[in-house]
Amino acid sequence: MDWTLPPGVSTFAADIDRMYYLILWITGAAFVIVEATLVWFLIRYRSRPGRKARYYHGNLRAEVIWTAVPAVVVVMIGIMSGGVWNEIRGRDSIPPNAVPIEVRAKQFEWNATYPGPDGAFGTTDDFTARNRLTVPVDTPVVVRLTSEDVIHSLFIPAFRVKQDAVPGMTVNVWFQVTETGEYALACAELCGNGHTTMGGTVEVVAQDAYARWLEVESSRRAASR
Amino acid sequence: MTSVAAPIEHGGHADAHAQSFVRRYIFSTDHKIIGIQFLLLSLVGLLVGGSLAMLIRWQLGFPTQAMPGGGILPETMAPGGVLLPEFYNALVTMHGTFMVFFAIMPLLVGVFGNFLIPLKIGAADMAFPRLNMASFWIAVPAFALMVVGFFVEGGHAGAGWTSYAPLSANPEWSGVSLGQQIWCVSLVVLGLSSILGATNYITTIINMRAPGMFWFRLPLSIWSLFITAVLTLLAIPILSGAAIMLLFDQTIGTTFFLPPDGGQPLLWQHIFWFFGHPEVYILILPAMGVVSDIIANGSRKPIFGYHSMVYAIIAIGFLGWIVWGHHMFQSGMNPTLGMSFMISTLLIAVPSAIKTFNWLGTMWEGSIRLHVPMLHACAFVSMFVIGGLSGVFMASTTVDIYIHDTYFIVAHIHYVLFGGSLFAIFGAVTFWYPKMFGRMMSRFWGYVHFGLTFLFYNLTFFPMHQLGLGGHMRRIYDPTEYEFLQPLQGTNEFITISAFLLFAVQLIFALNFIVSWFTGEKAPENPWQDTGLEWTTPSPPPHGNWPETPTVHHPPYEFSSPLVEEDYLMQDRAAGKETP
Amino acid sequence: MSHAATSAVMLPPARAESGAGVYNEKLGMWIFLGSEVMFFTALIGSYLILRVARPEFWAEPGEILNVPITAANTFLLICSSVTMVKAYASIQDGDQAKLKLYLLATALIGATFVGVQIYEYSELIHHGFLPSGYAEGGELAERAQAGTLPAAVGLYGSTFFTMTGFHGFHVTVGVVCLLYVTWRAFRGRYSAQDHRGVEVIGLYWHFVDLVWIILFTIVYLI
Amino acid sequence: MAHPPESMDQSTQRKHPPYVLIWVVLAVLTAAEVGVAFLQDWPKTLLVIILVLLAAWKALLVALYFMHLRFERNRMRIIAIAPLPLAVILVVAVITEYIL
Ligand code: HEA
Ligand code: HEA
Ligand code: CUA
Ligand SMILES: [Cu+2]
Repeated sequence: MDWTLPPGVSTFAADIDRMYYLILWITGAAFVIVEATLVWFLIRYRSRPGRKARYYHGNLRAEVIWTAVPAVVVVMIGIMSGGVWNEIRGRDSIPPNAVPIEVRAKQFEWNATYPGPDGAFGTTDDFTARNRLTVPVDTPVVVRLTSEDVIHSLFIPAFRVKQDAVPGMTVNVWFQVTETGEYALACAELCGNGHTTMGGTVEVVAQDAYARWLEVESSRRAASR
Repeated sequence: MTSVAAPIEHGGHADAHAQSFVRRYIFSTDHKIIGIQFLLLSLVGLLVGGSLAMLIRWQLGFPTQAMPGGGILPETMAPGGVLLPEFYNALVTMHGTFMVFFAIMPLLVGVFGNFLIPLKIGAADMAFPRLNMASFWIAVPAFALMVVGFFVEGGHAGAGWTSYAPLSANPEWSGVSLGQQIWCVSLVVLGLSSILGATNYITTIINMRAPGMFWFRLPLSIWSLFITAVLTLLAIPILSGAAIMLLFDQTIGTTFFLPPDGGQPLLWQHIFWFFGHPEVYILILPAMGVVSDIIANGSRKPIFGYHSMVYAIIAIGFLGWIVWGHHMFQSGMNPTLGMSFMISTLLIAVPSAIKTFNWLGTMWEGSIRLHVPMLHACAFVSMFVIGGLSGVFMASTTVDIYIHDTYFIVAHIHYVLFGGSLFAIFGAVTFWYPKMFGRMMSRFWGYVHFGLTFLFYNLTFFPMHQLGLGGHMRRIYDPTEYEFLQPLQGTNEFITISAFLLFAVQLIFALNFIVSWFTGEKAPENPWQDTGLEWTTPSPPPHGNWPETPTVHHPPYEFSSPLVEEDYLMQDRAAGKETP
Repeated sequence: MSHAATSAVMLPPARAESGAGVYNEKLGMWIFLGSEVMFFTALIGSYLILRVARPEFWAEPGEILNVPITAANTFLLICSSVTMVKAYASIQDGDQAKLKLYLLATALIGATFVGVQIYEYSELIHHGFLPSGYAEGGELAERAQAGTLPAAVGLYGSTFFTMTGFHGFHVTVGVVCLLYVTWRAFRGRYSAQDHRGVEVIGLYWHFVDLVWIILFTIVYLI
Repeated sequence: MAHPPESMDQSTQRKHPPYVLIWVVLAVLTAAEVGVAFLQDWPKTLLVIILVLLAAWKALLVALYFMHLRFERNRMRIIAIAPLPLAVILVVAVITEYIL
């Protein structure tokens, strides 16, 4: 297990990771500077017989520098991650053509409701799956997230998606996956004694496979109804 | 000077010498005794919090395995030594609660606020000594109540130290009813104690500074305790209000936070964090203050840029009020609001930078004595920087999407609270121990404790960053439930082992603390050759601190001043001319 | 001991920087009131936020709460503030008799206020208005059925009882402190020169009055 | 009595503010509020604004005269109003959640 972020497979995962590594470099530099100076001073200026400390109260220029530089740096960090934030969570960041899925969290399971082939909710071909999310690849997907009891948090590490599911309100989270496969889904907000068991899987399938899957599933459920 | 002579009157304890043991050591109104009482109480709190952490670590390192000796725990907690999930939640909740409210906060504010403020500003006692006594004796039942909670029907509160509603508001979802109510009541009671204390500190510092102790001659420890007191005064009542509403939701059927009846879960988070973020600065500012004192002393040099240090404290104190939303980036809060909270949060890096670099500037060209307190102070600087810098990651809304509620946050918490606050506390206790008890703590064991703590501390908490990167969620009972976390289990075991060692070496401190009390070498008036007023009176100081109020002629950190031949110039030393 | 004592003479006397310029008890009370402000901020703030978020949980003014009685009660509390300040003025002039009289009056009126509030509560509960909203089968619940009242008033009840309840609690504490001060007044502890106790309890009392002025408007009239 | 000279300045001045007059004003304002609150045909928002203003006026009278802030030094006034901005920050920030 190494010290890097696990591979990300959504369109904005790359942006998030880039922000992370950018901040890692900046703070890493700050860290090295501080620790190195500290250690160096401790050795260089350790008290030795006959040496007296130099008596002065500060140096304005130095202070201005180490106030201004961090100020500029953090504002820069703010602006950059603000850009990515808008792209992910901005008012109209959700692609209009996004495939909708309803996810209702409750202790301790995730219930995903699909509109069925007709793409509309509240019709007879809707169906619900438990702890298993199936989404098409390379297609924007919007999850209408809510909760029936306490606060949960939809966490899909590989997609860099995390959003609390709050009872009494519906939050739209969107993502667009770039690779098919099976990915872990977890609950990231303490929600009771079963919090730790509230996992699931996200299956990412090819677009046509997804369409077929919708057909099959909804008819199968209809039959069983 | 407004009321130099006043306290003798108001306290009504001028004749304390004639008083019984009880009045002098138990229901004492002497700020020094009360400080020591707080010290003992909060060290026990630290011990409790630490022990809970050990149980947490066992479960995370060796999930659902019977804990050696865990059999002594009652069935409701750990049948056959295997911790139950509900007990684990209670452990995490109470670990956070005890460490924040019953260990670090009283250690910094209760202990050093009480002990140092009058001694360092040249006052005979607090402005309201009886109120001071009350604030301690109100804290005790709060502490006791929080402990009792473990043994009540349904177990202790288990919704995290943040007690997010609605989980905390409705027993039917958490299985905990009485425990959560006890959490609320205990914190409200403790809050009263803190508010009384804060009122006392602020009044004292404003009104009772000795002649010549101008605002800009106050030691930075006092400045930070002052700002801390202001934060406490204004933040704690918010928590009390929130806790009361939560209590009512559970007991008398109100619906503040219960969505089915229109309640707003996010309202709890907003109110809690509006208190919560100032709270975390309450937990760091006094640490920064005492560290500044110790670093100046250790470097034998005036603090670098005293004025900007003061302004930085004030800036942090103020900014702390407008950043609370950074705990709620993923909570469904309006994203536009998130943006502004990100900016204000990042700005706090600036005053923090000023402080960090000014500490380094203080050592620059100094003549550094690496005594035990100085070592802890240096550890504070280096570790706080790690914690602070990791804060910058989460301050960035986008990065926070991934690391929110993972062990990256847990690592942050412990780098600022243990690496920061607790190292400062170890340093400060060692530094002022002689003034408190009239004896020195063992230097040798001090070095040993520092070295081992520094080592095992980093081995325990640094790997948590790695867990966080791997997506390891907080507050989960059994990481191995998740396939994608199994590769991380090795790290978890490593952390657990180091944590046990970390706890073990804390016993060195405990023993050093207790044994030195009786057998430590007698302390002179000014063992560290410091410049503060507290070192101009015997160790321990007599009742009333000085025969007559001292007069201040110099700024706080006149080390290596050319005015005198020795390398420190006491604040009240009438050498040469007044230094402005 | 410090060298200052001996050698201070050769220095210009140190300037004393005066503090807030008022005595400790008064400064302390003002500071304490600061925390009280934040406490009521938590309660009143939550009320405002919830009211904006879910207005449908509130009834029109006067439909459930009894405005006339409360208006009278408000007037009572204002009177108590006047008697309080009168007590303060009297002792400033060293008039012990009036001091005692006005202090007693204040405590008395304060107690009456609490009494009236208790009566108000019992009436409301009798009509079926609880912290949780309507009581099942209560008179108000029926009117809600009939559609003349909002379907549910849980948040209304929650915020109303919490805010006014804690105000009432503050008044009660105030009355107790007032009785203590009155007792000391009868023991002749205050004088034109030193009457800190009277002024300090006065500050607290007026603050509680001030909070009620706000509450009366935003809870009963809006 | 170590009673600071500064604080004597208002305790020694014998001329008292017109407390009874203020009392009357407060009573009248309260009556006015109740009256306004039940004006049926006025827009709700207007009523709210008027009522809040009246309440603020009353509160100000109490603070200035009964708590004699009017006669305090600025330092004390600052201490007295310091917490208010924070209160406003909290309420405004959270309310934007719902009106935006
Ligand atoms: C003593 C306590 C303390 C302190 C001082 C801090 C300081 C900071 N904290 Fe932290 N924080 C906590 C205690 C503390 N925190 C706790 C307990 C939690 C978890 C609560 C919970 O959920 O349980 C938390 C959580 C927390 C979160 C929420 C994370 C999440 O839940 O998703 C965030 C997000 O922004 C944050 C940010 C910060 C920042 C930006 C600082 C800043 O103040 C740091 C500033 C310091 C520096 C930046 C370093 C010094 C500066 C330099 C060396 C200059 C160079 C730097 C740059 C150029 C960047 N903290
Ligand atoms: C100051 C605060 C503080 C301190 C010191 C610590 C110390 C430790 N903490 Fe933590 N911790 C928190 C504050 C703190 N913690 C908070 C706020 C949380 C979040 C809670 C939540 O999620 O709700 C948390 C959460 C937390 C978790 C995450 C749990 C989870 O999310 O599931 C873990 C897991 O490993 C952990 C471990 C530890 C360990 C191993 C220590 C070790 O360092 C402990 C070492 C032991 C001691 C420091 C005690 C030594 C005793 C003495 C020195 C006393 C001497 C006595 C006398 C002289 C009489 N802590
Ligand atoms: Cu659901 Cu944690
Ligand atoms: Cu914070």
